[in-house]
Amino acid sequence: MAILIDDETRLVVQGLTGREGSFHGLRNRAYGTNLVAGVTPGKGGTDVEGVPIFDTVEQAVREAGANASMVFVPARFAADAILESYDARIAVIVAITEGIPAMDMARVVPYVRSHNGDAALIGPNCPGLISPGKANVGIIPGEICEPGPVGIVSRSGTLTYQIVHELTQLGIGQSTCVGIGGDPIPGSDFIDVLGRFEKDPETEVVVLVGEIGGDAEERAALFIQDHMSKPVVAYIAGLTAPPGKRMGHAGAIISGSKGTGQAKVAAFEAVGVKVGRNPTEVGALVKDLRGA
Amino acid sequence: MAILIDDETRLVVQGLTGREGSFHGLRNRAYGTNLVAGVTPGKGGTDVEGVPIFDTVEQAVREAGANASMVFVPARFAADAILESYDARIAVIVAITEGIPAMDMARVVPYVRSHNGDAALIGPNCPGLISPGKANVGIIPGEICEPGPVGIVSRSGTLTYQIVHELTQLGIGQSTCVGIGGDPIPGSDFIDVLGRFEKDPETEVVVLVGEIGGDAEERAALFIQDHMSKPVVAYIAGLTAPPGKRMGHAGAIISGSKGTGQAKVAAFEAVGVKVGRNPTEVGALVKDLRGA
Amino acid sequence: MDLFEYQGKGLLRKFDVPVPEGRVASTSEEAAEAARSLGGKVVVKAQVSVGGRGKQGGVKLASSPEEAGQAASQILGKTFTDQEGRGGTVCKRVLVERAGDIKSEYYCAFLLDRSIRQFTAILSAEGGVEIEKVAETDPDAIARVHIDPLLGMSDFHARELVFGAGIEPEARKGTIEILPKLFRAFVELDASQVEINPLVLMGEDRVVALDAKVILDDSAEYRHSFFGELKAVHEVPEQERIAKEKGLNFIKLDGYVGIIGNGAGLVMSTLDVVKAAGGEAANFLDVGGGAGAELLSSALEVITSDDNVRSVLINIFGGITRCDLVAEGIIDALGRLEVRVPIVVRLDGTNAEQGRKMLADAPHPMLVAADTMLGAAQKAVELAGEGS
Amino acid sequence: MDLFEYQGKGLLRKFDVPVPEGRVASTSEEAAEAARSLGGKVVVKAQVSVGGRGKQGGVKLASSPEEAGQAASQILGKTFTDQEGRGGTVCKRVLVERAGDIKSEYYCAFLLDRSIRQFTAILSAEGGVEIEKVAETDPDAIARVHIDPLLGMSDFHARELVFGAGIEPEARKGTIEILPKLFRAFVELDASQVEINPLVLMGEDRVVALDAKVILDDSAEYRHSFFGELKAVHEVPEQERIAKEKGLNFIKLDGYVGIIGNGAGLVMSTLDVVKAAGGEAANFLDVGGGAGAELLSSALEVITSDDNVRSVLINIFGGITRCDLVAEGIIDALGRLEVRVPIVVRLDGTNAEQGRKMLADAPHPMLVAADTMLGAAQKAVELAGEGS
Repeated sequence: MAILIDDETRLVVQGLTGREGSFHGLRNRAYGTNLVAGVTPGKGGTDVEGVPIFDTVEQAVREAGANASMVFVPARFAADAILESYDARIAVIVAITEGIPAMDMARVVPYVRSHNGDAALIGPNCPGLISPGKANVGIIPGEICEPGPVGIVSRSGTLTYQIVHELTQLGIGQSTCVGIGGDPIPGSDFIDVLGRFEKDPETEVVVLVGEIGGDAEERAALFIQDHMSKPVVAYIAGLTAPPGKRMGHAGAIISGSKGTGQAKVAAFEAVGVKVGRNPTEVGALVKDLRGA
Repeated sequence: MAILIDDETRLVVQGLTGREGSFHGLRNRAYGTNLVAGVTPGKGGTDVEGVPIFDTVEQAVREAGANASMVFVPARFAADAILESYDARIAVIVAITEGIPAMDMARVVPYVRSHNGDAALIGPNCPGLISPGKANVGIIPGEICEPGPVGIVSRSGTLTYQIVHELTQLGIGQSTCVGIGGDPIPGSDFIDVLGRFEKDPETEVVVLVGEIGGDAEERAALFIQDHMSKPVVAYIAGLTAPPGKRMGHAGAIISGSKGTGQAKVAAFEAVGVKVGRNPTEVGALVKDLRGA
Repeated sequence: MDLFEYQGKGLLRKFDVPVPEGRVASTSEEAAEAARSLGGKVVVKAQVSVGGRGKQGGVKLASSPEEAGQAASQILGKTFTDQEGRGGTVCKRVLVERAGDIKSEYYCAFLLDRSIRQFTAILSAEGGVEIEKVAETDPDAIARVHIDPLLGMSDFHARELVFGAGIEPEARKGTIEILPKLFRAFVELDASQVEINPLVLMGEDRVVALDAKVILDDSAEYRHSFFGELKAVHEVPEQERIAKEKGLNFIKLDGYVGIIGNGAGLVMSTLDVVKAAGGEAANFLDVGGGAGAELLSSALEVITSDDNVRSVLINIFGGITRCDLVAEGIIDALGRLEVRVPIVVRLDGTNAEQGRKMLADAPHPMLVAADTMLGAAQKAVELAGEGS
Repeated sequence: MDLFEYQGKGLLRKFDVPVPEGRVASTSEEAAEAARSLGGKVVVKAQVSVGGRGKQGGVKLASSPEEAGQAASQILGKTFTDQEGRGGTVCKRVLVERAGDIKSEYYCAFLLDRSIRQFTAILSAEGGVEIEKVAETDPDAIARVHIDPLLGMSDFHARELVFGAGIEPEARKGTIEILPKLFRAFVELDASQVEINPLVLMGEDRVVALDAKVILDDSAEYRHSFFGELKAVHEVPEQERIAKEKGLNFIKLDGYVGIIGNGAGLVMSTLDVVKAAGGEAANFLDVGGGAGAELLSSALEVITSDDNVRSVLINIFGGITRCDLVAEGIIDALGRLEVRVPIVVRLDGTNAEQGRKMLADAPHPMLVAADTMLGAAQKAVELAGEGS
């Protein structure tokens, strides 16, 4: 097992005929993901290296049995693309696109979440997710992962790779690595993914990679206290960032008294979650837990 | 027990300072309903015959412990009033107001239904509901009712009184009579109320009073087949109405091949629900069931 | 309110929906003048709110102003019936529109789907015919999408419709553009239906609403200043108009037992009971909730003014409505009108005893009391000289 | 993008939000002229995007055009710092507004609450001061409501705010009217914040936005034609501007270890690791995802142009970004720039081996390879002449 994506995943890529979409879609297929369809309105009936293209996601679901989608369309079309997948009853929607206006996501995310408990939206502005050895949906480099017992959930991209790398170097594999993205309103937050890891028999330890800004980490700490039996190791990037400076992600802004790295570390430590001071120490903490 | 309203009901009337609101609100109080508050913006701090008036429903909930509301404000303010009650976490919202634009209710009803399974909206354009001997919220004349084992759910007002009257004449009382109203998009439909009657230990038989137009009765028939163990007696008004003629309610229009009275009667009979040919026969059918 | 084609198109134009250029005319001279100013070939179309006008000669092509005038004179004043051949409405206006080269006809509609509490949009690659027929003969040509009122129409809805219905490639862009405009019109006009049949593909890949059937929600009148103006040109039968002015919900039927009741459901039930007793109702008349003496008196006036009426049945179950006021209204009407048909009265509910006593105390040769709804129906049918 | 007060007010005016009449001036002559055309008493306000300008002498009352000119000359060119006394922004413009009789000051804000995925509206009966202070001293004066983005603002939200905050009776109507306008502006402008502090009650029960702090969502630039114009007057430090033009996400900091990385999270983590190793970062520079050789070369150019930089740490974990292209960019930069500080490079991920080999094959005295992120940080700090 794994969470969200696995051998049963049948992927449709929205924007497969685009440069980025075809590059990453085919890369995911090369990894072993079952890429069953692409969607580009008006290009239905064509194919991209053997992958059939449909005009709508609904057709891709009906005719190719797609059950997961990856959104790789430009920001101005991305909210619509997410809604299209949702409306077509896609179970896992992974939106890689960055730069979607917050007002769009302020409507899309609550809508997707409130109407159908089964659909999971990952992202937008995220690297996607990988269940090593089973399926890769997004841009996380598959080579650095190994199958194993550690679930990873992270707000950032390359920092996740760094942490996966640390674990793999120590011979510790991953069940699923989920990049939830750095947008103000992510489709799934730490809590959603932690809840799935808790239920996944293959996941034994969870690594949570947070950042300064917002209060997603603080809420995750409370969730861990109340609902998680599995050990969690956390890492927070930006502990030394000066307050008020924007650090790339919209999510990485210090807002008021909450949201500082120190407050997040304290919140985790208060509920017994070990916090690594750097990516290497995160690996070491996981190793300790596995050894214990 | 009863459904939706009973001795525990603490009613706030939105529009209690108005002519209609005060007349019916105080009449409900006279019946025995626990009327705890009224709401009229800007009149907070005053009272109507001892009932305190608040500026907002939120205050009425916080300060007077209201848990049910009756909306008696003019149509143009009614959608907002319903949302206000919903936002203030009122559990049962009874909207008597008629003439609310369908576009308003097209947004309000799905919103209220999708976000919080606990809140029930009855109406709009309905006579309200009564749990005889316990509470009366709306305009159903309490004098014609008696406490007893029959639940009634109806799309129309005075026709309901007629049927209650037939039952009471036969010495058969009612657990709760619910007028769901005749609007195109009612807050609660037959199915919602049937489900509550099925769970209510005090209700032994249910009478469903439908009308031509729409397919609410057909859907109710399927629900009865799948989910009801208690006997249901139905009545459909408008069997002889010429097709295409509007009969007062927006709901009472024959639309296409569905919605005819005959189709509705057939749908009920197909699932073993007895259908009375007139209100008097409905009483007789209920009596037979009680005798058996 | 069902709008005339030209009214619907006028509103749609405000939402940038492409419609043919056209003018309304109420005389053949005006029609000829309209054709002259438009230039070239025109279509002259009867403005009536019943379907199937084409089959009844209500749509004519004209290649000159003279022909347009002739066409208009044939259409104006003509009586049109509904698709089942019932009713009859006299055409008072024609719409003269520039005729264009039509490459394909589609069908499109937006409406509220009560069952699922969502809007439904329908697009069919076959238009110009009844959608029900297409549903039977070529269901694959019809695409439906549900639109959540909270979210509104998104671009993908339009794409699903266009690709789902199999609209030709050259019409895709135009159709994908027109659909959100129609949706916005549907919502912002407080319409209960916007139906375009046909939606057509014309030259240069233009997609145009060639007809428009727009129904507005009367409840929303208060927030649209244009309602009153549109309403002014709609004519209703004299008796219904008077009834409406008095606040009565009245519909004329073909029988002879006049019916007065309070509440639409109860009145419908009363009609059924009269029919079961072997009678035929002359009308549907709902005095609504909380009717007073004056309204009852007016109701009786409206009903008894109909020569077909041979008896009247007043069936009141008092709730907000007080039976004493009902009795007062009846007594008033009997006093001021020359009533020549028997009036059977059944009162129950709020203040019923008082009302019954008032009627007993004011005997009138035409007034007949009844104890029950069934009994009252039976008596009314009998007194009309019929019955089982 | 944080708008200047006058820009925010200009946008709010389009949504019928009442704001005082005023003009922008960039010289004391223009300010005097503005005061003359407005007539009477005016307020001259520094247009800077930092808070607390009042305490720094950035807001002055003037009763004549001459006084307004004098006030402007004192404000224009002055440097303002943020509320913690950091940073420094030179005032280039003043807003000259007609002064009015203020009866009460309130506070109002609309923003996006990430935790609950809803909008939050805040209204406080105490304005003109920092809302955080009011929250401490008089929390009952603050009312909050959550607004579901799917449903939007309804009238009851405005009433709950006004009655909840205890706004005076004479200001209720005006406040209930202004709130939905502010909400509509917030949504339709794609703002991430609309803050009015103070919202004021003036004569004739008028409620007016006396100040406006509007922050727009840069991601929505494509759908608003006014973005570009507003942006044009915003100045960013030279180095940041150049970096931004090249597509780099760059922020200047106070230390001496230059940092280049791919991905904001990894760069923040690199800053932390450098700090832990005893160093101070000179900047934050994220080349983003999929950076090619040219971008890396530009990044090195930006960093090494800073005289404070004593060593550079390049920390790349390749994903979409290919380490061979990163190496190519580094080699290019070393060839065309006169690099005088050591550059520590750590490459991992996509094509890392190839990249490392390329660097090994193109030795440069300033180029230092590192195997791990921690090791690289340590080395960069050491080479800067510091370290633990």
